[in-house]
Amino acid sequence: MKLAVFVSDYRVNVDTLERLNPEKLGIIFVQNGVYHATVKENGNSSSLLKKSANHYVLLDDLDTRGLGNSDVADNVKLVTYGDIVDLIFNEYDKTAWL
Amino acid sequence: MKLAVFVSDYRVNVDTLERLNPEKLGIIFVQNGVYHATVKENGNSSSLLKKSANHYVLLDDLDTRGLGNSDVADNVKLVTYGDIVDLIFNEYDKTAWL
Amino acid sequence: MATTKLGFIVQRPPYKSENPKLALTHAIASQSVEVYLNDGDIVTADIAFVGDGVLNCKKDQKAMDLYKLTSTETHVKMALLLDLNVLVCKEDLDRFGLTENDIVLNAEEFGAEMTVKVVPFAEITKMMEGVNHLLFF
Amino acid sequence: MATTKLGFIVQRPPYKSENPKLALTHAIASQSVEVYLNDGDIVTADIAFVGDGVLNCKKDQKAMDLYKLTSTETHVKMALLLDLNVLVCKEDLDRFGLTENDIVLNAEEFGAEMTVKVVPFAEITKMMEGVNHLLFF
Amino acid sequence: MGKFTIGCFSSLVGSMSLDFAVKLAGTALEKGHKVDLWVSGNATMLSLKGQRAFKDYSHLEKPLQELMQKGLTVTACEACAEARGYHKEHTIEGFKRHSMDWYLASAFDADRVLHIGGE
Amino acid sequence: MGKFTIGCFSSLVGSMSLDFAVKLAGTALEKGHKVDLWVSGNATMLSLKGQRAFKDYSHLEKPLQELMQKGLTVTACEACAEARGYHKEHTIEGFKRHSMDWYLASAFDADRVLHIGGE
Repeated sequence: MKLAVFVSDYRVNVDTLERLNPEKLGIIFVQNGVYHATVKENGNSSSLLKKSANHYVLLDDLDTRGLGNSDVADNVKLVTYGDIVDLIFNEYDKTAWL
Repeated sequence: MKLAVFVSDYRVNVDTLERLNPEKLGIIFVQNGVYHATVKENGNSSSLLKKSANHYVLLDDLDTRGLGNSDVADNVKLVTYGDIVDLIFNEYDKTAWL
Repeated sequence: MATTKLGFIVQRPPYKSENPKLALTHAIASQSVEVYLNDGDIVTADIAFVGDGVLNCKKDQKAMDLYKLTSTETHVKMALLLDLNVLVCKEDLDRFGLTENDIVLNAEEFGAEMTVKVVPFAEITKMMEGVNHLLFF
Repeated sequence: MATTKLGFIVQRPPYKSENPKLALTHAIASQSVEVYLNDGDIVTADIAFVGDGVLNCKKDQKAMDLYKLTSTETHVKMALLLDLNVLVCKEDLDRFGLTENDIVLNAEEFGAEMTVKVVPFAEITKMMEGVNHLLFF
Repeated sequence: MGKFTIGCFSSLVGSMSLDFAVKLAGTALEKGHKVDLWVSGNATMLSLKGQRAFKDYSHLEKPLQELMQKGLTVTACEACAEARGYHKEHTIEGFKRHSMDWYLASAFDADRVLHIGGE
Repeated sequence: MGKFTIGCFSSLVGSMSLDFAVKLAGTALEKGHKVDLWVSGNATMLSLKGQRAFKDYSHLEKPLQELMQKGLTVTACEACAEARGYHKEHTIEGFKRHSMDWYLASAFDADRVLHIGGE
């Protein structure tokens, strides 16, 4: 399956993502999930960025939190609400909100 | 200070407790915090049980989740709502709910 | 005549949030959905408990006695009574040191024929692959 | 004539929960509490941002533009305007690679004289020891 | 163009999950998709009329009404609402109330489902 | 005997934090303490009258009314309630509504404060 997983929290309290291994995986950072795309703790990027997947981050939710494009890790693509709709319909067939 | 800390979740998403070091510390497991007192993951007890403190667990919240006295780690004292009121008034002077 | 399959994945423990209960009550609603559909069209709901979600299946929950609240144990039994497919992840039970003796396995007292299936995570993956839509709780 | 000191500790990031905002609005309410008290009696509120809570203090939050919602940045500025003591944990800023340039430090545009104090956790511990009651958010 | 069913269960004013759901629904509508929005659990708060629009709190009544005019279908879980004291007479005009099977029926012929649970 | 101020902000029907707060308040009253209960944020839902008592949902109106008769003072944050559409006429009898400074005033002469935030 082609699965788009929404991560909406910084401290993720489920380990589901570690175990999912679909044919195609997209990780979309929204709400406080956007910190995964920007924050380094003690110099280390979020472990979610190391997962083999296409990574996306919602621009509106970055801006809301005072974070800018320059804060975003290289392998994460900035997306709008419109892009998210297109990803859901065109690139993936199922979704998960953790 | 004499601090009673309430832990109400199993996956604690703040690291405050690790840094608190009051003169006297009580850790009171309530709601889903009671899993800290009972559950071993891969054979290991919760790290919160290793913290130097007096540990308590609310009996009602154990029973609600199908957990029994026999599941509770040795260094955790079973308490009732009445005991919690007395702890707050007699043993500690400040409280924290994480 | 079409069938749409839904997969309900419960990842969190009971009571601290309403979600595990809502997963079960919504899955159970698959049994009454026909009122909205054409003849012969159906929706099926499989439920899988994974991660901390397996704690929902613990036996002897006393939520009704102590908080006057239906236990998730009761909701699991209702799901069995209504012939839903209920999967529990074996690796997660093992991780918590829980065995089949510790969890709800059937609802014989209500006359349910279905039983809870303790399965490896690979089986749950297969279910997730096979359904049309996933709902993670 | 008595003073009761309260310590508000914000441990969580903004927006995903209402708590950081409620911490600030409740702390600010210390400035109007006299209406309930005898002459000369006061309540003081110190606010400390620790752990992920320091993310509340990030500058340039666009919550109003994008979601029509007051930003926590604005609430921090209101707290300064009302002369509250606002502490931010230095170790946690360091952990996130944030400097004083990245966070709200003052509310000069509103005429506030108070400024945010970036302090080691030891100072926040001292504040916690010194207050009468703690409120963790 | 397809059919998109969004369910939102997490609600807290302040969690912003409903803000996200409503914005996403609006964007999908603009792109020509049919959108059903189901709110259950604490998210049923969205259906309650007469919420005061303070700038400190998410306030979605107005954008929601605009989206309903553009064709958004939005339905609250009736039992979840009743349990909270949100009765029929308190419901925003045009906001439907049904039992949980409505959500599953909406998913029946949906091309995509996004279920926002969590918390 | 002392004065105990409990604040509860986390509310979700289902989080059971309000169940905890109400049980703790009742127990403290029985032991002869004076108890103030403050609800803010989503916990203001506690103040809304007419919630249907389903067994699937926490339902605290009745135990709360019994505790009020035994002397419990319970107050909701007015702005938090208004923002949610819980107006004065929807409030359980005896349940007070005040601005946030009420909570701080209650803490002023409290011997102990338990602030249930979290989430």
